[in-house]
Amino acid sequence: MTGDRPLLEIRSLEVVFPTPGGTVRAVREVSLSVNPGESVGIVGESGSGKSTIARAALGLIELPGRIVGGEVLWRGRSLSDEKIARRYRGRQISLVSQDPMASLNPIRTIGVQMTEVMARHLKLGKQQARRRAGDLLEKVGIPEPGRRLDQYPFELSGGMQQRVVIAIALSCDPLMLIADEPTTALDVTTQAQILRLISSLQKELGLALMLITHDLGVVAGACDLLKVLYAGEIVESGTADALFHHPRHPYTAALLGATPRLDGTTERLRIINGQPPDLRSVDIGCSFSPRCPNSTSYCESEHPVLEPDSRGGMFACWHPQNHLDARSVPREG
Amino acid sequence: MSATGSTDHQLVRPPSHGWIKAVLQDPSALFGVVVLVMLVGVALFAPWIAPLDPTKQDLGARLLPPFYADGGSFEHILGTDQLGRDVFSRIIHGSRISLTIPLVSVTLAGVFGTAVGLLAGYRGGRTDTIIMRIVDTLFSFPGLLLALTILAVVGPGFWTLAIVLSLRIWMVFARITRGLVLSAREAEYVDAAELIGASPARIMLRHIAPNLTAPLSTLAVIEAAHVILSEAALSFLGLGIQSPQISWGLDVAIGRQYVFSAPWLILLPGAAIAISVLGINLLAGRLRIAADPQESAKRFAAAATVPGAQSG
Amino acid sequence: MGRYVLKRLIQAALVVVSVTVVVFVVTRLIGDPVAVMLPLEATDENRAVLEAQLGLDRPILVQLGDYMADAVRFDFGDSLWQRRPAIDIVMERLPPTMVLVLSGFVLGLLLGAVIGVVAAIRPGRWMDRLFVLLGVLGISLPQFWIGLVLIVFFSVGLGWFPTSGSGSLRHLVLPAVVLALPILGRIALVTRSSMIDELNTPHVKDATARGLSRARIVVAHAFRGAGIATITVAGWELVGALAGGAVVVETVYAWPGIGFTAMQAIERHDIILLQGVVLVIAVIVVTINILVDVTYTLLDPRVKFD
Amino acid sequence: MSRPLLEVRGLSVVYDVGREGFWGQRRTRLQAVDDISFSVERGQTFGLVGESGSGKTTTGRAILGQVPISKGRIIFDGQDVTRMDGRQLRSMRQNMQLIPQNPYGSLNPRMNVRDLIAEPLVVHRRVRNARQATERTVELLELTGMSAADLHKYPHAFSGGQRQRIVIARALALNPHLIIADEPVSALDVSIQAQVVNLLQDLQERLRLTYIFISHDLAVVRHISHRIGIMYAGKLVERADRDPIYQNPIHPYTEALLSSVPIPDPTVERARRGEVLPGEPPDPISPPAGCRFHTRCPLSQARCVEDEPPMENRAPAHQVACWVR
Repeated sequence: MTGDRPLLEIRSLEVVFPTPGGTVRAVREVSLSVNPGESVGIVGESGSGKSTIARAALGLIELPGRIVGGEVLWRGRSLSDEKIARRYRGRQISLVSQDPMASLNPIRTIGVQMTEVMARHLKLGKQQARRRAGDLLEKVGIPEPGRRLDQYPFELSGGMQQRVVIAIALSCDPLMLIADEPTTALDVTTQAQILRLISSLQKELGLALMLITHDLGVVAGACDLLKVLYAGEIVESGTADALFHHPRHPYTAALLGATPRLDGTTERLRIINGQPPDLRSVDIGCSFSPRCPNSTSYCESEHPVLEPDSRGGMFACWHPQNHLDARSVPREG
Repeated sequence: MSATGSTDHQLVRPPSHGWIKAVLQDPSALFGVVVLVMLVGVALFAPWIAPLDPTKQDLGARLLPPFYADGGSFEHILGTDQLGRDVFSRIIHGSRISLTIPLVSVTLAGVFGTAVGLLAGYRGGRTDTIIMRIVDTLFSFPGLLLALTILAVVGPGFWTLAIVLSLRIWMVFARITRGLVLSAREAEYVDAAELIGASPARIMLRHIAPNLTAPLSTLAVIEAAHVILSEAALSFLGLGIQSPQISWGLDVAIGRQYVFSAPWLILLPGAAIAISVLGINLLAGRLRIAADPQESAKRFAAAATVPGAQSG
Repeated sequence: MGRYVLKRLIQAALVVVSVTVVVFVVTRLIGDPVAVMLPLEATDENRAVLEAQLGLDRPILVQLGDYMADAVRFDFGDSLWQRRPAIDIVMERLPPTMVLVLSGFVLGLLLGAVIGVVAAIRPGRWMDRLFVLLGVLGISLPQFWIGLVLIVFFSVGLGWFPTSGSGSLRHLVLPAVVLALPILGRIALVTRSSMIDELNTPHVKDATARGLSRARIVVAHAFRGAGIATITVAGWELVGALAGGAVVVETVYAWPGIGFTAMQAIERHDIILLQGVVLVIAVIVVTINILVDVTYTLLDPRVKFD
Repeated sequence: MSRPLLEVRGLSVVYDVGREGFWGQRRTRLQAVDDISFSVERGQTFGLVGESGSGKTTTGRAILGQVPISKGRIIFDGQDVTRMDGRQLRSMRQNMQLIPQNPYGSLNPRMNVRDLIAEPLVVHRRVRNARQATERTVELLELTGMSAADLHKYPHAFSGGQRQRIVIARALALNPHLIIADEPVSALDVSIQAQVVNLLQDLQERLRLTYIFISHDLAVVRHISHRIGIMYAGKLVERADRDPIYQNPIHPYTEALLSSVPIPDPTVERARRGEVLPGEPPDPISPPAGCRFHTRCPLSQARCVEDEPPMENRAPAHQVACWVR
């Protein structure tokens, strides 16, 4: 494994979903890559296309959704070839999804759900797989792993279920973990446990991590690189430090301002006016322009493209924020 | 939370009136509509449509084959039976029973069953437990056999038949209604209406009842098909409609004795039953989808997977 | 768990008792058994004799008590037609019915499940549409008619199968197929619909994301879940075949089973034999329902915990 | 300050959740809320914070009379609600309204905006005719940042944030004094969440509303609350004004909760690699004896296992239930 070749490469991806009300353009011109051992956070609100990107990275855009442009490459090979995708999925790229209760089959034991994956990819025998399953459960911090193997998901708490899902994801020694809102269904204290677990496993095993979330707090500690999605597009990307401390795109800045903070000092949250756009009829100009404080008529008619900035990051905006601290941006009051 | 968030919004949309259009675009449902319209039309206007008196015997013209077979003629377009009665006219008149029996039985069963289901679902607690225990018990009865016994002892007849058939299906309405009421009561907006102090009557009428109409009318259509089949079977066994009244099932039973010499006496009236029930069931299948917004979204998704199908 | 089993047993007993009472009420109170059993020209004296013979001259509650006490021992009295215990006749005729019903049921269940699963794999495609139409046909065609149609074509026309009777495997084919049709239809439709739901659950999608083979996902994940609905419907269909379909199909094919016997009893005004048939079938139906419940707990671990 | 608008004294709620034992001879009880007390001053916001299953929603429901109270008193505006008869209760309840969590489910999809917002007015005969109802509805829509153009639209035409505004307008229709907001923004996106939080603050100022703000999100609660109560496994473990809760938390659970909330700042996040609170909340059907937190508490001592700590004053207006601190 060479360090300079990306594991996952998404190039100009376009995904649409036909609905009775029109075709939803869920992902537009998205390009990104993840290198071995890297932790990339993808931040966006609902409808921003972040989960679709997670699915695409597994070659799993399901009908009625369709990839209408671009490609997804895993170590240089296209995942739109179902045969190739099936070989890597669960083996080299694993998924941890939002709701662990929904992610596990309710009527099969945890042991069966763990061993079937190892039987498929690692061709392990029943006994071997079971032993490995027990070890994995221990590794993700589940007490009495032997007993758990014969239990059903509903006999475990949400936090324990998510640990099982993580154990399954790690069971074939993958190169990359995709965690799609892994803690949204969990309580705060459990969320902290799970985030800590994912981070430490990532470092320990040298995994690449793609962490998808709506919560800026969740990615702040866990990711080195960030991509901010708005209405199906990446509007800004860069290192976590750069994005949090010196956001260039007004949406990134506004999102930071709108996020309530425990250590915050202000009484009022900064708001972003209006609603996200209807993805069935996207404007020709900048999608954020109707809600943007910096917007001009130019923004409404000309679509900004991602451009590199001086710090190695990228942003798509005609009127970017200055290099100021996000917290010094004037707050609405 | 997903990229398809906007489709989730579609799911909570109330069932729109576009369903008429949807039904007409679906060939099997369209077939169902045509069958149903024909059944109703033929039953209503039977005396005017039928070329001959269905009960008029003509022993000189016994067992004449239909027009398509050797020796058939257009005078008796579908042939005659062992008493020389015109099969076509009998089929046309037979539609009346196939319309009235389900109408009466389903109405009786629907009204009674829905009332019981509403009571159980809305009162809950002990009332619910007792009612549902009774309903469960009745579900475990050997249905048709018990109906046969009642008809054998009490004696057949239109009303006995209609009542016995409604006794077999009212529990379905009770159970479904109760389920619908319970799930509607779970709805957060019902909870919200209770919180603002809306009266039970208002909650029932304004917030719960609208959830019942679509599924219950679909159920009525499904059960009507079921009743047509049961009536035909009971009449075939000699315990339903009795001569001189005309029923398709009864005519098949008569034709049975001529299975070697005059198979049309079986084939044609039976085909009338089969087509009617098939049409109604196909329509019901589409109605069920139209009544359930989630189901129709699924259907849309499925249709979108077919290459060349409409994509919005 | 104990409470659950006890509840089910009590409910089963309740069903049998209430069927017994309903049959009693129908035959003794609503109907007039003596009038039904005697020929039209019978005198009042004949009436009185038969009434005394059947014990109908005693108070109604005493009759009910005796009736129930006898019913518990499966003693329904002597058949008027054959002049021997009704239960003996029922027991003689039960095995042919079981052969017919079980073969039709297994045929319908297996074919229906396979059709439902295959249809659900690609909803909306021509295969699915064809199978759905097949399923709707199965539940729409009147059994007595399709039975006669098959006789017209395969027995009268092609001479492949006998028109009626029993004794060989060839006798079994047509009635079993007719009995299987509605079962196949309903099982196929229900299995298809719950398979589609199941294939769209997040856990099935995540199983795909784990790289499991399509076959394993369809069989080990989706069908296992969908199977719960299939089992429920299979239970209803088995009951329907036994208590309804068998009567019709056996009558059409003169299959010497319990349903055919019921119709013979009705023709010969043998109410005692008829009620024997009804009560024995009621017991079997209740047993089937319990078996379905047991199957549930085997398939769905959540049921055990109520 | 004058007498508080709402006082909750020793509130307990017990649910029957089923039966246990071979014959089902024992009833299973779940003590959802156990002997909690707090009061809410007029025009202020009391933040009730806890994880799922902590009893916070049940507390709100009990105040609204939606679940039976097994012990305790609820005193609203000086009157004991728990002793009222049906009619008094009905008129009293008009002064308390709920804003539920899920703006997608809490609006009847078959009713348009006008009918939804006017429903409380119609139910309580606050308007005489349709014209009055419409007028008042428009007023309420404008108050919540919507417009009269939305009157005849159905809920599906709106986004989550707009729906929550409709829900708020509906809650305000009867001019209530107290609003219980149960996770009102947790189903919303961050950018929309801020709009709704700010709207609630504006409305509080303009209409002198009193809020009970139920939430699992300590960051949101901080922005809107004056006083805060922390719940754990059916008990109130700490109660204080906002700043002391965040700056000097006393109860170990409050402290753990605060350190679990991720902060949207990589520098801060990387620096605070403290211990994560281990374990999980106890089974509410059989909670541990003594302090309910002792099974997870880093400071747990012998006494915590045996005796339940009472709520005691640690500072002015700052009460904590803990033996160790």
